[in-house]
Order: sequence, then C-alpha cells, then structure tokens
Amino acid sequence: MALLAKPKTIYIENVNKTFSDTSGANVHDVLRDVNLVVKEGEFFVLLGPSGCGKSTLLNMIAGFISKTEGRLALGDEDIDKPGSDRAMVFQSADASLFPWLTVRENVEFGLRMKKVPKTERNRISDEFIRLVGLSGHEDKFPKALSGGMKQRVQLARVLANDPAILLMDEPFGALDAMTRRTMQKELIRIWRQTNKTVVFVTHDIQEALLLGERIGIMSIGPNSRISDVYDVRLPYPRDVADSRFLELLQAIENHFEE
Amino acid sequence: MALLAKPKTIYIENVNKTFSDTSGANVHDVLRDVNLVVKEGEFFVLLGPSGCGKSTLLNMIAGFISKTEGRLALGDEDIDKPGSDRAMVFQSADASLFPWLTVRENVEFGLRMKKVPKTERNRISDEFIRLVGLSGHEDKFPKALSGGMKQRVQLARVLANDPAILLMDEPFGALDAMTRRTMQKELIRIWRQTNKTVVFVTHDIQEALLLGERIGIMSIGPNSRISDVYDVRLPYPRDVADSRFLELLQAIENHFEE
Amino acid sequence: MTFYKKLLNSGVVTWIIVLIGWQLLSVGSNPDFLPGPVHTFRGMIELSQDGSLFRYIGVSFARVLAGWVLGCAAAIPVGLLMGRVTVIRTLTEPFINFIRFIPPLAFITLFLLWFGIGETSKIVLIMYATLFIVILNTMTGVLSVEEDKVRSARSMGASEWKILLHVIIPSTVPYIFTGMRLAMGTSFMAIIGAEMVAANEGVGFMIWSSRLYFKTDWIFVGLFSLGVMGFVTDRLLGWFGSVALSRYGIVGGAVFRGKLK
Amino acid sequence: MTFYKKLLNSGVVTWIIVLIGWQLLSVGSNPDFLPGPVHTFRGMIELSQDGSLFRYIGVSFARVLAGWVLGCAAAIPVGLLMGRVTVIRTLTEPFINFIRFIPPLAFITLFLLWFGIGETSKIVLIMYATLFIVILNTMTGVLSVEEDKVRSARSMGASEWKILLHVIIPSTVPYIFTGMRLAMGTSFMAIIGAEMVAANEGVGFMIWSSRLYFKTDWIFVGLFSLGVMGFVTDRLLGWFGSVALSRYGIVGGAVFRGKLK
Amino acid sequence: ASTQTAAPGAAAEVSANQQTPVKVRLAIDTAAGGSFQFRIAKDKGFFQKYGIEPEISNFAYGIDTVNALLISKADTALAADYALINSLGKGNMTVVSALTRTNEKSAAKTLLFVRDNINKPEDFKGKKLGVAKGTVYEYVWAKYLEKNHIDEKEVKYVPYSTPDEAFVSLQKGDMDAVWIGGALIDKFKTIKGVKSLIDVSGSGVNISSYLLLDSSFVKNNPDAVSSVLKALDEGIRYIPDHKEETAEVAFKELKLPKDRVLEDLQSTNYTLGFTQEDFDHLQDVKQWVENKGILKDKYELKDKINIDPLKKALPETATYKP
Ligand SMILES: Nc1ncnc2c1ncn2[C@@H]1O[C@H](COP(=O)(O)OP(=O)(O)OP(=O)(O)O)[C@@H](O)[C@H]1O
Ligand SMILES: Nc1ncnc2c1ncn2[C@@H]1O[C@H](COP(=O)(O)OP(=O)(O)OP(=O)(O)O)[C@@H](O)[C@H]1O
Ligand SMILES: [Mg+2]
Ligand SMILES: [Mg+2]
Repeated sequence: MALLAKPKTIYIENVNKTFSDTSGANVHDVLRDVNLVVKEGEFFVLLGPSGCGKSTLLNMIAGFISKTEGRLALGDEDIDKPGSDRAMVFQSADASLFPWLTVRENVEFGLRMKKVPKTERNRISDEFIRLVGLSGHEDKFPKALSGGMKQRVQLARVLANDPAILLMDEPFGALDAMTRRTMQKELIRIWRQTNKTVVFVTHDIQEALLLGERIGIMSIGPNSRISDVYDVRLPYPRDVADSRFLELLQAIENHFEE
Repeated sequence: MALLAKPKTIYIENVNKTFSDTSGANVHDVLRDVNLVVKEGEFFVLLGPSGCGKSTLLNMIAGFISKTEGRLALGDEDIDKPGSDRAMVFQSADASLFPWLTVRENVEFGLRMKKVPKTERNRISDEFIRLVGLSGHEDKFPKALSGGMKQRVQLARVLANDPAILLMDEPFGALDAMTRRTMQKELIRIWRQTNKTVVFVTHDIQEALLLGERIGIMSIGPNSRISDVYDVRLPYPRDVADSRFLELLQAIENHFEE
Repeated sequence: MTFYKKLLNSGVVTWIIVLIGWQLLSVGSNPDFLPGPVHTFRGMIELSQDGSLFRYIGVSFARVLAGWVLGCAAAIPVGLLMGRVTVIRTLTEPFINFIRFIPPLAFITLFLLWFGIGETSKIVLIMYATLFIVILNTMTGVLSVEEDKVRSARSMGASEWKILLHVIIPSTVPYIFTGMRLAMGTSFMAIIGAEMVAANEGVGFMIWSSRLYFKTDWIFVGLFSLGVMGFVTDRLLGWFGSVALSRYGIVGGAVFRGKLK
Repeated sequence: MTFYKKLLNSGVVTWIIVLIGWQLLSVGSNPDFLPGPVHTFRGMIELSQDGSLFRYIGVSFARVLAGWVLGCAAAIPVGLLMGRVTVIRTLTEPFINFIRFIPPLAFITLFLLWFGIGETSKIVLIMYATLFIVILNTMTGVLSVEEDKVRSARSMGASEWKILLHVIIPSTVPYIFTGMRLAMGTSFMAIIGAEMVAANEGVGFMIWSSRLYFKTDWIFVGLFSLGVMGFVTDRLLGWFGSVALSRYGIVGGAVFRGKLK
Repeated sequence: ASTQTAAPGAAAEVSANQQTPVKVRLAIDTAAGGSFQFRIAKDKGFFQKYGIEPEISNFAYGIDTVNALLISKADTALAADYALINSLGKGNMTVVSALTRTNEKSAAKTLLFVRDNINKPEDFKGKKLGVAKGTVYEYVWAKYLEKNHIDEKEVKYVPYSTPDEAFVSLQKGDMDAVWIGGALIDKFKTIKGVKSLIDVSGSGVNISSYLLLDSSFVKNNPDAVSSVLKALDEGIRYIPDHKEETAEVAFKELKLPKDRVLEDLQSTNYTLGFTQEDFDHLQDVKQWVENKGILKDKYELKDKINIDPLKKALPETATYKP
C-alpha cells in the first residue's frame, strides 16, 4: 500500500486511543478501531455527539497527541508529530490567536518562524487577509474584533502557511447563528479557491450537510468509531430548504435517534 | 388603559434605553421607541442580530436595569425592580447557578429565601426536578452536570418559585446542536404543562420558529426597535422539514438579508 | 505511575538534593557562618533536650495563629464592605495602597508604645501583617462575583442582606481562602520582628538572641523551624480547604504546586 | 461625572479624612506616643533642612530598585523553566514552598558573609524578598498558557525555543507583571531589614535609629516616606504597564483599585 | 499571696505591709552583660524574700529597656553611662545605683580589634571603625580618637547592630577596627589578619552602667526600691560561687549558650552603689556630650539622682553627697 499512497491522503487504520489518569488506574477507551481515508482536496466532515472523541481524532491527525495503537499516516509517512503540511483551526480563536499581535502579525507568524523576508511576508499576509475579507483590519488587535472576524484571522493565519490539509475543530461552534451561516459560505468559497483537503469536526447535522462532500458519523463513546460514511452528492452552495438536503438531514437525524 | 390591563400582561410603550460611559461623554443609544405587548400565557420570541439590544430589553422587563424613557409595566404596575413574578433563565448556567449548592439546594434557594418550611420545600423541588427530568441527580453539584443538565437545573430553580413570567436569554446558546434540540422540545412540553408567559431571546431563526407563537424581530442597533412581529400559526411540536415552516424560515432569512 | 515518579512527587528527592547541596556548601565554610546539616542537627538536639525548642515553636505558632485569626476576622468584613460599597472602596483604596507598603517591622516601636510589651503588641504586629492581603483578596473576590448570580438571587426574592450572606460570601470563599493562605506566609515573616523586642521565648526570639551571641547553628535551627512550620501549616490549610470547603471550589495542594503525572 | 465623584476618585477626600482622623487621635495623646500630622510635618521639615530626608529616600529607593530589578531578572527565567519543565517544577516546588516562609531578615548574617557589609548584601536581601513571588507568579503564568496557542505555533513550524520566546513569554507577561508589582511591595517591606545592618543612611536606617533614640515623630516621617514611595512606585509601574505593555493585556490602575463611575 | 501593683496612692500601705509583695516590672537586656544578677535574684527567690514580685521582660539592648521605661511599660531600666546621659533628659527617670563598673579585670575583657595594617593610633586615619548603634561604644570611639588627636572627620564609622555583623565585616575588611567585649573576644581572636590592639582602658573611658527607675515609682515606693536593691545585692554575691548555675539559668530562660555566658561572667563586674566618682564620671560624660552638641534636652544631673533607697538598703555603698 505504501507504494500506492498519494502524498497528501490521510490514512487511518485500526486506530485505538486510550487515556489513563494520573495514577494509571482508570483507563478511558475513547476510540477503538477507527478506519478512514481522506482523499486529497476532499472536504470531509466528522459528525458525532459531544464527547465521542472527534477532537481526539483530529488532534491525532494534527500530531498533537499520539495514538495508542494502529496506523496513522499522511501518504506513506507516519504521523508522529505536528508538521506544517497540516494546520488546525481551533474552536476558540481567543485561545489560539496571539492577542499581543495585530491581525497582520498573527497571519505572518508562521512565515516569521520560517524566516520569510518581510516584503514577501507582507505580500502573502495581504493576500490571505483579503481572501478572508479582513482588508482594512490589518492593524487591529484580536480583542477589537468580533467572534466571526477572529475566526477569519485564524483561517488566514493557517492558509498563509500553505498547508496541504486544514483541520477544523468546530470552528464556528461559538458564533451566533447568523455569523455562522456567513462563515460557512465563506469557507466553501475559500476551499474551492485553494483546493485544500479539509477535515471538519462538528456536532451540528445541518452544518455537516451544508459543508461536507462526505460525512463520517462517529458513534457515542466510549470505544467510539466511525460507524457510517455518507456521501453527499449535492452541489455547492447548498440550500437548507432543498428537498434532497432535507431528506439527508432526516436520515442522519434518524440515525442518531436510534 | 390601566383599567383594562390584564394583571400579567407585559406592556412596553415607547421605551428608550441609552448607556453612557464613565465620563458621561460617550452616549450609546441602544433601544429607541420599542413597543410591545406580550399576553398572558404567550410564548414570545425576540429575534435579532448580536448586540442589537435583546438582553437589554429582557433585563429591563426583569427589572435588573432601568429604562431611560417610556413606560414598562406588568398589568397596571410599573416595573422598576426585580420581582418574584418574573424569573430569568440566563444563557450561562455556570454564571447563574450557585456552584456550592447541590441541584436540590439550588432549586430550593428561592423557597428558602421565602422561609418555606423544609418538607414543603422538598416536595416542591422534587416536583420540578422531576418535571425537568433530573430525578436521581438531586444531590450532585452543578460542576458534575453537563451543559444541558445545568440549564435544566436553572429552569427547575426558576419554576419552583412559580413566577408568572419566564424570561429566557439565549438559554440554549451554549449547548451543542443535539442537546439543544432536546431542550427545545422539553421547553415546549414544560411551557404547555405550566402555562407560563415566556419571553425567549435568541439569534437563531430556526430556534425562534421552533418555539415562538409570535416572533418579534429586532432591527440592528444602535437605536434598535421591534421592526416586525411574525405570527407563527403552526402546531407544536413543529417539524423543521414542514413546508410552511421552511416558508417562514425563508421569509425571515430574507428579512435579515435585506 | 512509576515508583520514581512517586518518589519525586513526595518531595523526598528534593530534600535529599537540598541536604547534599547544603552539606557541600558548608564543608568549605566556617561553621560559624554556615553550619552544615550535621551542625544544625546537633544544635537542634541541644535545644530540644529540655523541650524548649518545642515550647518555642509552640509559642511562636500560637502567636502567629492568634494574629492571623484576628487579622482575618478583621479583614474579611472590611473586604466585603469594600467590595460591595463603591463609595467605601473609593475612599479607602488610596489609603490601603499607601499603608500596605509600610513593613510591620517599622511599627515595632509604635506597637510597643500602644499595646505594651506583652503578647498584645506581638499579636497586633502579626495581625497587621495579615490584614491587607486578606482585605484586598476579599475585595477582589466580591468584585468578581458574577452579576447573574446576584440578579437571580434578587429575582428569587432575596434581600440585600441575604444576598450578602447566601451569594456574595459563598462565591468569595475561594478568594478569601487564598488571601488567608498567602497571609499565613506573611504572618510567619512577621514573627521575627514581633519577637525581636521584649520577648522571652519563641522562634523569632531565639534567632535574635542567637545572633547576639553569634550562635549560627541555633539561628539555622530557628530558620529551619520557621520553614517547616510554614510549610506544614500551609499544607494543612490546603488540606483543610479541600476537605471542608470543597463545595466552594477550593482544591487541595500548595497554592503553587507541581506534580508529575 | 460630577465634581464630587472626581474629587472622591482622586483620593484627596481620603487623605483629608485620614489627616483629620490622625489629628483627632493625636490630640489627646502624648506626642511621644502618637505624634500628630503637625508634629510629623515639623519632623519632616527638620529632616529636610539639610536635605538628608531626600537623600535617604533616594538611597533607599535606589536599593529597592536595584534589588527588585535583579530579583526579577533572576526569578523570571527560573519561573519560566519551572513552568515548562515538569521535573524541575516537581523537584523545586517543595523547597520553594519551604523557604518562602523564612523571612529575609533571617538571612542577614549569611548575606553579610557572602556579600560583605556594603551595598551588595542590602541589595541581595531585597532580591531575596522579591524572588519567590515573581518565580511563583511566572510559573503560574506559564502553566496557564492555553495549549491551543502552543499547538498552533508548533504546527506553524516554531521550534521549542521559538515557542518559549514568541508564545510562552508574551502570554505570561501579565502574570510576570503582576508578580513584579506585588514583589515591589515586598521589596519595600524588606528595606528596613536591609538597612538595619551597617547602614549610614536610608529610610529604613532612619526608622531604626529613631527607634533607638525614641524619636517617634521621625519614625512617623519614615513610615510616611515609605508609604508614599511605595504608593507612587506602584502607580508609576501600573501606568508604565498600561502604556508599554498594553498589547500583552495589562491594564492601568492599582493592582486593587476602586473607582466611582 | 495576693499581689498588688504599686499604685501611688497605695504606696504607704504597701511598704507598711511586707506580707503583700510589690510587683515590680524589671526590663533587662540579653546582650553582653546579660544582667544575671537580676535573673539569679529572681531564680533564687531573693526578690520574694524582700517582698518583691518581679516581672522580668527581656530586651536585646540596654537602650530598649530605657525606652520601655519611658513608655511606662517597665518600672526599671538599665543603661551604660553614655546612653544614660543621652536619655535622662526625656521623661521622668531617676538613677538609683550603679550596676557595673569597669575594673582592671573587666577592662581587660573589652578589646579593640584591628586589622593588621593598624599598629598605632595614627594608623586609624582614613579607616573604617565599627560601632554598635546606640551603645556606649559611640562614646568610647570618640574619646579614644580625641585622646589620640584624631579628628572624627578623618575616620569613617560603620554602624552595626549585632556582633556577627562586626565579625564578618572585620574578616572581609569592611571594617578595620571594632571594640568587642565579653564572650565574643575569643571568637574575634580567631580571625586571620586581625589582632587586638589595646583593651578599653586605653581609651580612657571607664564604662559603667546604672539602674534607672521611674521617678514617681521611687517617690512612692522608696521601700520597694530598697528591697529590689537588697535582692540584687544578694544576687551579685551569689554569682561568683555559682557560675555554672548562673549559666544554666541563662540557658534555661534565654537559650544563651552556656560557654559564652561563663565568658561574660568573667568580664562583668557587678556592683551596687553610688559614689562621688560615679557622679563625676557621669558629669564628665554629660559635659562632653554637651560640648559635642549631641545632647538635645537640657537637665541638671543632680536632679536625676536619688540614692535614698540605696542608702537605706546598702548604706556603706552610697557615699555620694548631693
Ligand atoms: N487529555 C485527556 N485525558 C483524559 N481524557 C480525555 C482527554 N482528552 C479527552 N478526553 C476524554 O475523551 C473523550 C473524547 O473527548 P473529545 O474532546 O475528543 O470529544 P469531542 O467529540 O471533541 O467532544 P466535544 O464535541 O464536546 O468537543 C471525552 O470523554 C473526554 O473526557
Ligand atoms: N452596561 C452597559 N454599558 C454600556 N453599553 C452596554 C451595556 N450593556 C449593553 N451595552 C451595549 O448595548 C448594546 C446591546 O447589548 P445587548 O447585550 O442587549 O445585546 P444582545 O442583543 O443581547 O446581544 P447578544 O446577542 O450578543 O447577546 C451593545 O452594543 C452593548 O455594547
Ligand atoms: Mg471537541
Ligand atoms: Mg444578549
């Protein structure tokens, strides 16, 4: 399989994840036998109830935490640490943005770490700040921005590093319903423009259906796994009142109510 | 009009609200010319974008903050301070529950303040804890509960005081999508069972349509007012896939996109 | 968790390292200046034989405790009042932010004048040392009570007095407790000053009179006793807090604590 | 805001009340016991005429500042290290929670031995007084850096060293700053101890030697000077923080502050 | 026995009735000298024997006992001549007896330690001289320099408060010379590069110390004062034959190291009495202090002396005639 592996495809094979507490006495089996392949350029949504292990799985793909058993790879390279080919958009922009840096400085952070020269840095940050629709706000500090704007900064910051894969952990969970709707539309636009692979975590069925090409459903923890994968063959932008949309919504809702 | 006033009807007439900062120099006109009558036993939803002044209006009805101009009354009594005829369910249960009291003690708080004897208190708290579906959790502390359960405690605590009016400020805003759905159903059940007047604040159009008999739409601030009131003549429980539901949803969405 | 981690967490390793370091440092120096652990231990035995070291520890401890308890008892109501009443806070704040920079030591003579050479002046000195930190912590606690809690209590019919009793005070317990715990530290700091003048016994007195007679090993016994007294009291207090006050959100361990997982 | 509120907020009213209270208290008492404002003011003039009060203030201030700056400079790296490296934290924590109960005063002899009778030992004593509070605050700050910040920096290619420099330190600035500000308080507390030994000048020296010669009014001048020095430094520091470090989330005003709106 | 504080009004009654012990608050020092005659008198019951109920409080220095007397927290205090002269102007204090006087033997136990580069008085110019704050050594230095025609401006005083500071400073060269008495001289002799130049008699100063009482206390309770003096006299006579025991008492009560106390006892010459020489000596000190402009409060020395109780207790020692 290694020979055939596409360089930016995510392979998850029989992955288990167990947390144990300080004394080592209590073991918490979060994930068991997770299998998944996310193709290059795909928009994949992980949908599951609270606490089932969605963030845990995403953090393992990001390389932030290590698997207990199984195989996790990007192409034919095992994932064992964070890499600049993967980038995470966190749920809370407050927790992940650097409040002491301006919007521009936040977006340029990764470039500065890579010692990209200043003019080049400025060019890139300009581009992505424009892409997420924040032109004119470059010199503001995060605390002066609304929740939606902060998530845009996170997105721009991540895109500026040109990762192959975007990992998004309920990025719109804290936004109000209307801002959320706008951000979802924007994300689809940006994804189509940049052609990144996206793994998007949510527990909102409607959101999953608005965004994902495929939706992986996770079962309730402990020992959660990806129990089903739905293929959403609807064109973008999707319409919540569309009948096929509603059909799928109903189907997934029923799936959870069982 | 005073003569005709029903005792538990909320009258809001030409109410203005202005905040001014410390120095008194910067004046912030939040509400201007707000007019509204909420009838006894009605489920009224206030819908509006973030920051338009929904909470401000609700806090004025609760008597927590005072109006700048206009008339605010309950029946023919002016509202100028909090009263046990009105009760607020806050968005954040963490901020409003008493973490040092158990579920039962939280629910009994108001009764204790009114010096209701212990056996009577226990009877009432039992009843409302059962009503919100928390039987068996009486002796837990709030921090041992999930977000949804905490909101149930808030609801039980408020109901135990038997207020005529329930004021709810985005009570489900912090819950995950699935828990939220369940809570919405429960609220409708409880409302129909207890016959309270409910004023419910949200910025989620779908939530508004799922819950409200009437929906008051607030315009974007500053100088926000109730620009439209929709009458939702759909039976409960409502179905998000119902065509009339979708029609109304579309209509309100269009209203906001204008 | 492995055995080594447990060992590390217990602090035993720390103490072994400290003792070895101390011994190494002291080997090269004159024991009159830096007595090693052995010297100090010998001094400790010398002072313990007639039980006087323990009596001194007891006496100092009683003074610290009395001053600390009285200081807290005075500070908490003041802090609550300052937190609840803006006018009082605004009025007292500049004065408190002025007087808190004046060290207890500076008041020795004055307290002797005002309260005599007996126990009172010593206890008052320790009270003084605990006062401000508890006041300011309590006040901060009151100021950070969530408005929603107060509002919900009020709309459930609680009077201002009941709100204070049933909402403000329970919410502020963690802040008061932290303040009291930090103040315990400053109380121990003040004991040397308190026992410098007109004391007949106590660890501070011992340190001071050993200085006059240049008995460095006894000074070290005193220092060591103070450290142990402080450490033990702090841990006990933490333990008490986590047991008795857990419903108010107080967790155990040192104020600042490190543990391997 | 009305004129009265402004007056209240400025602290002028507070001082007027304090002065009146002080005057009333002192009227009935022997000035040797409690010199009133007038007496104290006369003492102040007496001590200022040859400029010695100002020189003393200057000298003490320089010592506090030097000790505080050096103490912070030593404590911040230690605190960062303790925060980042669990083994180090676990190893050092019991010792730090032991030694922080030992008052600086107790170390006078040792510091004299190691650093001589001159300025060094005084400055080291003040360093000691600032050390633990800054270490522990810095450590707490490091421990409360959100994991998400570190993770996002790491996935953007930052090395451990760059994470320390560009994420941990900036995030910890508010904690470090609070620690430094509190430590400024303890530095002022330690100045009397520092100037008790072999000092010819300084406010602590003045208080201490006035004690020997029973000049209560001069003691009061000393107390007053210390309070004012502390108060002013604290406000300056707060102001500096809110101007220069605002991007790190530091706001102005006293650590504990009350204002009418 | 019921106790009674010596209130002015009750004075006559108290002294008439020896059965009721008079409470006397004795403030004594723990530093060099140690005031062991007081401690022994208490420990051996001499005070009780004379109808006195002693209440002892300890202070680090003599000057602190004077302050305690000044603020009426004690009835008695003790002070060396120099501090005494400086303090007498404040409050209402009366000198009732001498407590220690320098004799040859005790003078030999107070030495001037100097660093090796000092061999003769002229060498002190430009040097750093250690002086214990608030003690008689301020005076000793001044007299010594005066005697050797050295201007005080040519030296630099380094104040210190406890002997360990002097020890360290001398060793490190932060001080060039310091006067040290009693138990610690052996320790100072061990410092490398330091030697003892002369003993205190070389300064021309005879250090003596005195017992001070609150004036009104003396006026109202002359008999109680006599009793105190009698008890002290017994204490003084007891010590020479019971040095070990005295050291035991010092350890028990104060945690003073026994060996050091024994040393101290060697060098202290406890006494009681008040002679014309005492008066002249104090007058000399006073004159000198006045000439130096140090003395702030003016007073007449003879007004501050009352040896009537001493005359009654130990007539042969009270030879001074006002
Ligand atoms: N570091 C950890 N130590 C122990 N248990 C953990 C840890 N992190 C997560 N868990 C547990 O693993 C389970 C899954 O957590 P995770 O955060 O992945 O859920 P989630 O699906 O992202 O939930 P949510 O929708 O609430 O974010 C939970 O039960 C959680 O308690
Ligand atoms: N105490 C206050 N002082 C000054 N301005 C205030 C105060 N409270 C609210 N405001 C301002 O009034 C406006 C309305 O606030 P409000 O909280 O009522 O909005 P909201 O509709 O509830 O918003 P959200 O949906 O975000 O809760 C906002 O612009 C807010 O900044
Ligand atoms: Mg998650
Ligand atoms: Mg709101």
